[in-house]
Amino acid sequence: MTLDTVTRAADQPDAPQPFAELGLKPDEYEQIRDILGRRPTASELAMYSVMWSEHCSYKSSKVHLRQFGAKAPESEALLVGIGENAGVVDIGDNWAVTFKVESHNHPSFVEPYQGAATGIGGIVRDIIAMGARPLAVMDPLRFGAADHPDTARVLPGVVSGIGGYGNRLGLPNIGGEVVFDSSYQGNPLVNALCVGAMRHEDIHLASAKGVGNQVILYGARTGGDGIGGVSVLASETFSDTGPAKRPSVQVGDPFMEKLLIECTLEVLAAGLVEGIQDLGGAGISCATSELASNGDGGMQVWLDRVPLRDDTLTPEEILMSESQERMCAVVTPEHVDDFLAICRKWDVEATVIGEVTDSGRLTVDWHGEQVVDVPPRTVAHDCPIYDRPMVVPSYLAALNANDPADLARPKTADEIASTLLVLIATPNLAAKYWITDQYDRYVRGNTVLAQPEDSGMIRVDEQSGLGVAISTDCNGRFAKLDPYIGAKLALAESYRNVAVTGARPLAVTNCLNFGSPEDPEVMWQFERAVAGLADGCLELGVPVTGGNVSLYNSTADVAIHPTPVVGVLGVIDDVDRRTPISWAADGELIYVLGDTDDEFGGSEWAHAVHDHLGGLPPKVDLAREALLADVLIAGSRDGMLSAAHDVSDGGIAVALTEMAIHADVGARTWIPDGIDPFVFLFSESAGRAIVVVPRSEELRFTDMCAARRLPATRIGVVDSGLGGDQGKPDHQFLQIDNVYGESATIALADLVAANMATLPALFAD
Amino acid sequence: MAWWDLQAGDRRLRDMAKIVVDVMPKTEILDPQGRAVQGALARQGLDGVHDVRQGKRFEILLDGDLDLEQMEQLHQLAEELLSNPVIEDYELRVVDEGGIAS
Amino acid sequence: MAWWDLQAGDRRLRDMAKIVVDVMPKTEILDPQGRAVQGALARQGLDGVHDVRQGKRFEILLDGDLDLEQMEQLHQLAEELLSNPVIEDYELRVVDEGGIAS
Amino acid sequence: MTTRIGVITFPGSLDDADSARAVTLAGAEAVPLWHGDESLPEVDAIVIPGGFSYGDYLRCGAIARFAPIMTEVVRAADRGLPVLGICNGFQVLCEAHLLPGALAINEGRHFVCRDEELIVENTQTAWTSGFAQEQHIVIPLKNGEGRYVADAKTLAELESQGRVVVRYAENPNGSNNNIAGITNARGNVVGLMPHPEHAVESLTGPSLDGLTFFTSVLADTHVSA
Ligand SMILES: Nc1ncnc2c1ncn2[C@@H]1O[C@H](COP(=O)(O)OP(=O)(O)O)[C@@H](O)[C@H]1O
Ligand SMILES: [Mg+2]
Repeated sequence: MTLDTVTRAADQPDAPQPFAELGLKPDEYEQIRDILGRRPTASELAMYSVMWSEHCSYKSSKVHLRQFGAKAPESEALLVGIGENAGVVDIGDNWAVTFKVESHNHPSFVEPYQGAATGIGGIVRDIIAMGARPLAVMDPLRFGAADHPDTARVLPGVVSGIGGYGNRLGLPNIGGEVVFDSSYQGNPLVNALCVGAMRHEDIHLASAKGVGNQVILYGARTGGDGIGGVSVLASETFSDTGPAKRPSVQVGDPFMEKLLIECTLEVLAAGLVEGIQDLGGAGISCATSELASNGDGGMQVWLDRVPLRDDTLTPEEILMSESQERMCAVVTPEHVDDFLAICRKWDVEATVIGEVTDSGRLTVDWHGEQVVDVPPRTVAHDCPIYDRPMVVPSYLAALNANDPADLARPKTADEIASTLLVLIATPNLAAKYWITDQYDRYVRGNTVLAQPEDSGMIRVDEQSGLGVAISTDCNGRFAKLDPYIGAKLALAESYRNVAVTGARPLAVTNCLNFGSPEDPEVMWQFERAVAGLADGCLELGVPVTGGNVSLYNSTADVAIHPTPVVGVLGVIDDVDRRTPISWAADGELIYVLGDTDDEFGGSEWAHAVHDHLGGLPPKVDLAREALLADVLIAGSRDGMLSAAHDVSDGGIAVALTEMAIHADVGARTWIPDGIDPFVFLFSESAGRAIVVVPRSEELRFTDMCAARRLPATRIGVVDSGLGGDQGKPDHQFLQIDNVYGESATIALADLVAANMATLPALFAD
Repeated sequence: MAWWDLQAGDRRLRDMAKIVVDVMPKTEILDPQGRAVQGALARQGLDGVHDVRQGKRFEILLDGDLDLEQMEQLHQLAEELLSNPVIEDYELRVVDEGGIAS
Repeated sequence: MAWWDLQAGDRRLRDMAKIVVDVMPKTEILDPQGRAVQGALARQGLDGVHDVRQGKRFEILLDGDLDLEQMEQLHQLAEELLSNPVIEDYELRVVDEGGIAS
Repeated sequence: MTTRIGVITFPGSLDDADSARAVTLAGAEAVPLWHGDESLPEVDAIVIPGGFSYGDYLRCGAIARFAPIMTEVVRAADRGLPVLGICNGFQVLCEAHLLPGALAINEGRHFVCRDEELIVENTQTAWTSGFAQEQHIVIPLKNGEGRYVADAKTLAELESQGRVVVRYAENPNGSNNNIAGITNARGNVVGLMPHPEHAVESLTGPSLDGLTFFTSVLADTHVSA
């Protein structure tokens, strides 16, 4: 086959090109011809097609994502904002942290193990590319019905892929989510978060500045796997027979990535790097065009120098390949030798493939012939932007009208007890140890909190104890009922989960998982969710620092629940004062903070007991969330709290049960007068947490709540002596008094058994 | 003692079929395991190692004689369960005896 | 295109040797992977599965023709590096062509 | 003079920084050792940390065993230098034949990370002299190939010579005789699957029990001599 050079493209303007197969629309193809003033070469077409894919260009979401910038709260903490590989926030003492969450949904459905593994690999490289040492990972996951056969295929593969990659990288897994809902049946969501830290002066950006500087590609060789994989795969809907483009899957090499981490940190520390970029979706096309576009604007690349795993690859394939574990650095000529020497030390292959120029063009040669000559901005940043039609979903009115108030509720203490036993064992609320035990949470020795805590917490500075806490949350059912409120509720829950540990929420990342943007109802959901999140962040004063959009999560016209996963990062000046989830000692007092209303729309109770989804989600009051957070943080700082746990799925009953289970100590609790026991125990009103206060601190704490006008209601006392057999774990009880005139008393052992049995029964083989 | 060590005269052996399924990574797919072995072999002084690929080997022992239907079923399971056609190829064969485990 | 796809007449292929090393868990050692596969095969409706063992397969491609010394070296590496004699047995053979990857 | 304890880093080692931290907390000086080194600096003991040396794609420890520095480690161990192999380090020691047996894939096939209760059965080794006989300790376990296997003769020998150093209170992975860690005949080389270096601070570990491994070696005659 003749090489399609720039000259040839000019000479043969009418040669037919397979733009449609590459996912480009006719008008997009015309736009490329307009930009270039001629038809693109095969290589140029390859670059534009991957870079203009939905996954890489955000062409359907950009118009809405601008809200994050437009509504951004003032924040001094934000050192690097949206648009870079990951946002960077100042946490004090000259420390900066960077964190981001990304989706690997489509690849994980095709090949659960490798899809999830390479998802971890990709997000970790984003963090390294900022100049940070990766510190920990998290994995928000969503699957179809727990008992569906395909979930038994996907979940174990995803989990071992995340563990297999993360464990081999030596990054502790400090949290995540596991949610089951049949809306994710054909579209499991595999999101991955990484957090890293660096000194302020070590922050690096993806830009190619300085004419004459060298562009070095280092890491794994480029192969033919995953050509156009992530970008194309994530930019179209799966048909019901399965994904159309099956072979676009890559295999990860976590060992190579571990070497990349150490090697990259060493070249950065040695001051050898001017600009740096990871290779993810769209591979070399993305890295070179973004580096050039962000820098002095010109770059010459000699593509035939790229080390290949398969020497039959064409230039187009090399440009599009999404082979994993590669990075690209811009290095001054005098530093090249030192850079290569450090790579050799780590056994990492490194090759100079290009040079920064002042041509304003990205030019690529293949064995002496020019195959690409484009303005880099047009590839990397100036993609077409769509303001797609939106319409209020036709299902919405009926869904909102289907009020859960009509569902049969438990009416006696016995029924309350059995409802709790059912809820604590549902796949969504059951213990996740079958999953989390497959993840290393200890490595690096700085994990202060991990599962089953509300947030993961990592010590950043071993001397001072400065640390960060992170939580990711989203209730897709709430978002289905009202995407605007649902997004705010996701933010509220994540914010609260950070605050209960004693950390001050500082910044937000997100992963917006939705159906097809070509469906106006989905587009409406998307816009509403973005608006809710942007408004919420403004109200709470926490900026969005970055995120990821995953569209086309629908199978045969069935879209997933809108799932805007929100990650909140908080800072704590001394991790030693973290507030854990489990209470410590007999006699400690149990308080619920916040108000409980009759709110069951989208609740776990309605879902698990009645298979019901309808009505409205709980109200959200972000001023109240901020107040609650202030109290939780002050309580931690002043040593007034021995434990705290946010109240969300399953309500107060489930929160209390989790605290008792993790402490292995029972409690005597009661329903306050004036509220229906069922509502009090199972409603999912937002803005609430349970705190445990040592008796010596009670007055000080309740005074603080009163002064700040935060409702605080005493509802119990930690008591290992119920039933008389003090101290024996197998003789502990959770007792709830004042339940329809009776007491509901459940052996802790029964709750533990119910909570532990579910996941192993479903997935252990 | 394993079944395949049984004397040829053993009754049980007569009614058993042994199937070997080899599953190898597709050539276009990265094979980090093979690469690691290749490096190790070279470091151990083996010259001229051009390529190494590492895959899986399954030895399946079935009761009774194989019929065509079972063979089809086995092929299907080899493709869907033992391998992942997205990244691996398999080869299935019925062997008379042996097997390497001892 | 991988080396094993090359036409029989290809020059490169003529000067290469392909060695297959199969490594299987010793029969007296519990093989949890084989056991899991056995369970899965049975659940998929395969009848009469008597035993399954899962091991590793290495396909090594060496430049040039094999001599005796190299064969000895290969055996030693198979025993010391590719397998662990405490828990595994290996079998090494030189094959003419083929290999299953395509 | 402070005791100097070498901590080896292979490509793919993960808990090397943690082992160094444990050494420091125990009051010794951690000396970084590199897999490619062909000689050992002056050290009083050596820790081979956890991780996935060279990726461990083939079999855990199989490739690390041939690293240049291992020749020196084997020589030093034969001379009586205390050597502790943790997790991947234990696997490397078995592959290098400094300890008998092998570590196979967990019976449950999955990676397992959890706090494990162990019983200390040999307090005569360089690394366990600070424990009481039969002391129950809790330290994290995290591995995918941690099932200790050896033939009947080796097991009998280990048992009769009291060379089982730590045993699981409850077997997590199908290890023969519930073995979590063993020693060589001389008692200077110890390997165990659980991670003492992750139980050295109350903030980050389930207990402080792990620290005793590192303080024990400071009192070892070879080290203090
Ligand atoms: N996929 C996962 N990976 C790691 N940790 C997880 C995962 N799923 C859940 N967890 C952890 O298990 C605990 C319970 O999860 P969950 O009930 O979803 O918490 P919450 O209600 O606070 O959001 C948390 O500590 C969470 O971080
Ligand atoms: Mg929570």
